[in-house]
Amino acid sequence: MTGSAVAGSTEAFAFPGERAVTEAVVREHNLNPLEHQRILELLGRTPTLTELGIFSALWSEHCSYKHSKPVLQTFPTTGPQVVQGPGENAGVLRLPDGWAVAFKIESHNHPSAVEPYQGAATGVGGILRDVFTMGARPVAMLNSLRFGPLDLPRNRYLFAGVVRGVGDYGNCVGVPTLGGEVAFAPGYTGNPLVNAMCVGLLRESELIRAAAEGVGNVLLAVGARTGRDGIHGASFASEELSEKSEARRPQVQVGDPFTEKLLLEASLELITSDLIVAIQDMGAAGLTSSSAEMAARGGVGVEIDTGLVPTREDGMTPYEILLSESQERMLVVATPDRVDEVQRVCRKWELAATPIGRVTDDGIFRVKHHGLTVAAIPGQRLVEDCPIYYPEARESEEARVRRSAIPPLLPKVDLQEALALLLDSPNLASKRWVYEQYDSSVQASTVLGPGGDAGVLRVPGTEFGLAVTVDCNARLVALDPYEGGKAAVAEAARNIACTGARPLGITDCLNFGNPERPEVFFQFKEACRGIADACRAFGTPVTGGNVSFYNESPTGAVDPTPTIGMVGLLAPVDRRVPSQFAAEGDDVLILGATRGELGGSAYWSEIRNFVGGAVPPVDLVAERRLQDLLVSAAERRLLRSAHDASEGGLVVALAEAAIGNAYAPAGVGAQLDLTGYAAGASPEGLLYGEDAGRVVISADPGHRAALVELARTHSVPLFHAGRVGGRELELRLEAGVFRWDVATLRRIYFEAIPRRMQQADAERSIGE
Amino acid sequence: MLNVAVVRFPGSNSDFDALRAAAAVGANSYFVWHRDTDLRGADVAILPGGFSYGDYLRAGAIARFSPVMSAVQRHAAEGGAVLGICNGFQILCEAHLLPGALLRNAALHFVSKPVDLIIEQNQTPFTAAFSVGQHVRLPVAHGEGRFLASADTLRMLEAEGRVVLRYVADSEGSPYQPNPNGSAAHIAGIRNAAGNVVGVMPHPERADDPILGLADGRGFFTSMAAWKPQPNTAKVLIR
Amino acid sequence: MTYRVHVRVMPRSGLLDPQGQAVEHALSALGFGEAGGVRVGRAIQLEVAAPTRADAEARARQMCDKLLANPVTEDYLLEVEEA
Amino acid sequence: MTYRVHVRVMPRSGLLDPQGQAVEHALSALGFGEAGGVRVGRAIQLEVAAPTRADAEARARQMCDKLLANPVTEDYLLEVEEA
Ligand SMILES: Nc1ncnc2c1ncn2[C@@H]1O[C@H](COP(=O)(O)OP(=O)(O)O)[C@@H](O)[C@H]1O
Ligand SMILES: [Mg+2]
Repeated sequence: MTGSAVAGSTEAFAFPGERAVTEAVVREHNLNPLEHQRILELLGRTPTLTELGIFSALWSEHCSYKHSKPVLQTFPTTGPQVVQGPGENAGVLRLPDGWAVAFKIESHNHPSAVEPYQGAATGVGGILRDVFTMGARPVAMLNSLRFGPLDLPRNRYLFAGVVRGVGDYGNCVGVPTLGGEVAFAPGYTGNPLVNAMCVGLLRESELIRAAAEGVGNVLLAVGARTGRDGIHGASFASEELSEKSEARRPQVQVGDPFTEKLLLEASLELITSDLIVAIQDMGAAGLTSSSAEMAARGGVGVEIDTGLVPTREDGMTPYEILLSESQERMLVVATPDRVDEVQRVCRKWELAATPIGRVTDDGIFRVKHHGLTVAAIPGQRLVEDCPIYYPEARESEEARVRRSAIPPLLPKVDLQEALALLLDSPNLASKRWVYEQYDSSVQASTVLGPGGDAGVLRVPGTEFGLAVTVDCNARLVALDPYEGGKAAVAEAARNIACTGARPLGITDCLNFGNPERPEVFFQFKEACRGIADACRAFGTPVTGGNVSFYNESPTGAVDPTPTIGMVGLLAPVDRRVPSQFAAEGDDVLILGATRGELGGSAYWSEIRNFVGGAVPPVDLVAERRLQDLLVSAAERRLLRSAHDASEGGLVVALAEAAIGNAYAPAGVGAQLDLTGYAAGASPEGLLYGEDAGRVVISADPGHRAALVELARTHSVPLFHAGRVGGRELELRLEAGVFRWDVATLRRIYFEAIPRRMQQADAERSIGE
Repeated sequence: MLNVAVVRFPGSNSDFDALRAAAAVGANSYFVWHRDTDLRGADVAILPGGFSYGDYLRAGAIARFSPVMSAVQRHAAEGGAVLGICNGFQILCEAHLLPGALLRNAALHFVSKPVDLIIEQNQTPFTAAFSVGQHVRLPVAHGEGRFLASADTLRMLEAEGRVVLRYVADSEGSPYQPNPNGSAAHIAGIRNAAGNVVGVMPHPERADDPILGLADGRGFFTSMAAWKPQPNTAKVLIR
Repeated sequence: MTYRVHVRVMPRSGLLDPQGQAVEHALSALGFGEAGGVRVGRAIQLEVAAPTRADAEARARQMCDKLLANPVTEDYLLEVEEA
Repeated sequence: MTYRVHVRVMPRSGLLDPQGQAVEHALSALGFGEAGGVRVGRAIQLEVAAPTRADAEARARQMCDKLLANPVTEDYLLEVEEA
């Protein structure tokens, strides 16, 4: 490297031919006057264009969390199981036998709105890197998706492209997808949500953190060459999608899962053989954020020469090299004496590892290009001094009104037909069309794949396993952000507990609109308050996550969607409980209290075209008791199946349990008598209400007494509704007897989405 | 003890699964790298699933030229057993160790699910533990699994009993999970003339333990463990 | 009158083409070191019934813009010949 | 001298081409009823350094026979132009 500048000096020069930094140029970089002022103070001079680019990236919402930090700080983040809380590439929780689980969720919403296939694929790539850079081998993927209604061709195109992108990338890298969710609502038209979660396993002793240390240590760029892709991606993610952003849309990032797989193996080999000091993905804002953040974490400076970075195209400027978001690149820190070894390992995996800089002692983030210093910024302040905003939070009048309203229209159909209509709605129908495009069996550890309440995998060489899920009912959050936030965590925990696993902790992906709008920030603040309260009540700390603001488009704002990703521990793993009825003659029991509240229900929105009403409150204490009950019942192997009642209420939960596994020859019916259950609930509410905290279980009649006793000791309401058997789902109410042919329900449930996607299959045929 | 070499290509992703499944039946299983030029005394070579070289161009098209493949060719010619699973099957076809080709699924989707299959041939190192006609359930996970060969080749495969594994046909109201990719004659796996080289699209190594919900795959590995290399196979081949 | 249309849909220049890279590596490994700048795209061949060649080409363009090519990541090239 | 070679690798005629069918179906759904006989293959573009055009073509053929096309299921077409 060419002679370094005087230690501590913050002198920097314009790169030949670069534009002068004018007010207009500053605005172009999404930096407001206050932030501009802060930069001038911090440097004591006007920034070079390169420096302006660096600030615009690191001070973008995406990197700086400038609107969300104070709220995020209210999350509970500690607990005996926490090895690594928020602030690293991924959170880490302790498991038995010296094992640990690293997991994280990330959004890739705006890139997917522009180019669904590559946007989704590169989203998966990014979250994989966040996990294996902790030293963890990825063992499971999940994804949470939102689109506009499928009757619009554009939405079908986005849906098909995103699913193909998620699948092609994860399938190639060889990580099974064990779960996820998909929902459709008008608010997501033009601004789909694509959240990808990755779960990895590591030996706790091999955990590595992304902190640059050791003055004189070498920075190496590992992996793909740097191109002009995605320049300004981070700031792009931090503004509303508009004609304007269309124009400054960054060059699309193209994913290469093959290189990712090589990076994965090389990184794990580098980490487990103790060859490196630190490693981080060059994700959003690429080389800039990875190097600046690693330096800040280590409390050191770094000096990079962009002239040394291998590029894909000639004539790239330091500005472009620093801000490129080319995929499948890593930044590695190693002691000088290990550089050759690092390069040898990378070569084995057919990857380049190029020294591009070193750790310095003057705390300066310094960038040179063939020796010319083009940026010199106090590193700590660059990362930490972005202004923090406390926007006004005010609930919109409209939201308050909607919450107290009731459906104006009469039901489209009667209570009998409503079930068929609900199961045919893409929101409730089987997501088989989606998850069959994802490899769910690779790694030969899948105990419960997609299609149940939560995915379950075994940890090879041990007795235990993990349960994983992602959940969020955005309709509830839109109506009542606080209760909706609680409900998202509660549903996730219920899904985990239904498999018999004990909830351990969460990661969250907070997808909201423009935080500078008071009604949006109200939703954000309240939803986070709900999430925090629920996590405290359940003892499931927040280990990290991701905030995605500005999810708005010319067609309006998205429903507030705080996706909760949760992991649970299942020990021993052979206790796993599936969610579908298994054996004729089994008891069918309902856990939890039914009041029959229809506010925010799928029934009201699908059958009465009404989204509104008061969201059923979530009793966190009762939820916790229910989780404990499910876990100890599984521990004692009392359960044959357990399925939580969420969207669509009790009847949809019963129908899903009866419809059965997608690959079973057929479903199985049940004869149930609900007369005398939930006195005071309307038939509508009893069948389709969405009271929280309810689970449908089936069990060998021989275990009934034990279950009743267990429910009593946990003070969880238990109702014996009837038996599994026959070809019909039969439900006796005071209002009368309902009968549904299970084979028919099964067909409707599994065909709903494929039927709607037939046209899109041609669109999908385009592209590799 | 049976030596089982699992060949690792860049992009293999079921390499560990195959290694584990072979070890689970008591074999001495170890990795061989795509750059290696010998199989270190292997009795059996397994080409695992995955996306070798990203499956760019055509699945298996580039892997076929890896240095290790000449060692696999030699091993096969000397009568050693070879099992290609999914991507491994694709590589064996591209390398002309097996006839035909595996093309993009007819439905144009990647497909991951359990399917029902019929054992058509148990005179192979990997299916001896099954009886002909037996139904087995195994997971598939592939985007390019549609087996295709010329009419003559298909006739030859049938005539010589070289179809090892067949998907059940897609018939209305059948309780089975049928042909997932539109393969000709519902072919899911075949063997070479000598019978020592076998390729299958489904993943037996992902279905060898009840905890995984599927255990029929174990038979492929118990067959392998019981298999004795026939010294005369080599001559048969050379003739 | 029917025309045969050959469409070549290629990844837009500047965009990463992992497939092209892989093929280029494989070619040089096979001793074709003289090959470079490899890009891999799709070739689509179709027949179009139209009164004139110009009409056929115009319609084919519409097909590309609407379905055959991804306007965000791909460029296309048309050749029209009499079938 | 370097030449640009355009290779079109198409599914052998007579063989089922599900992708071509899907595209044809989509085209008519989009109102392009006049399109027919759609086949979808691979377009590969590369530069070849060679003394003469004939050499470039010969080498390109070898590349196709060895790697770029699958003789079992595909046919290929070459065009060579000066780069
Ligand atoms: N995008 C997806 N990827 C993988 N699996 C999915 C996806 N969407 C839904 N699933 C699976 O389909 C099943 C039903 O999903 P969902 O309706 O959200 O269940 P629940 O309401 O119990 O959370 C779950 O097993 C879920 O994991
Ligand atoms: Mg869910």
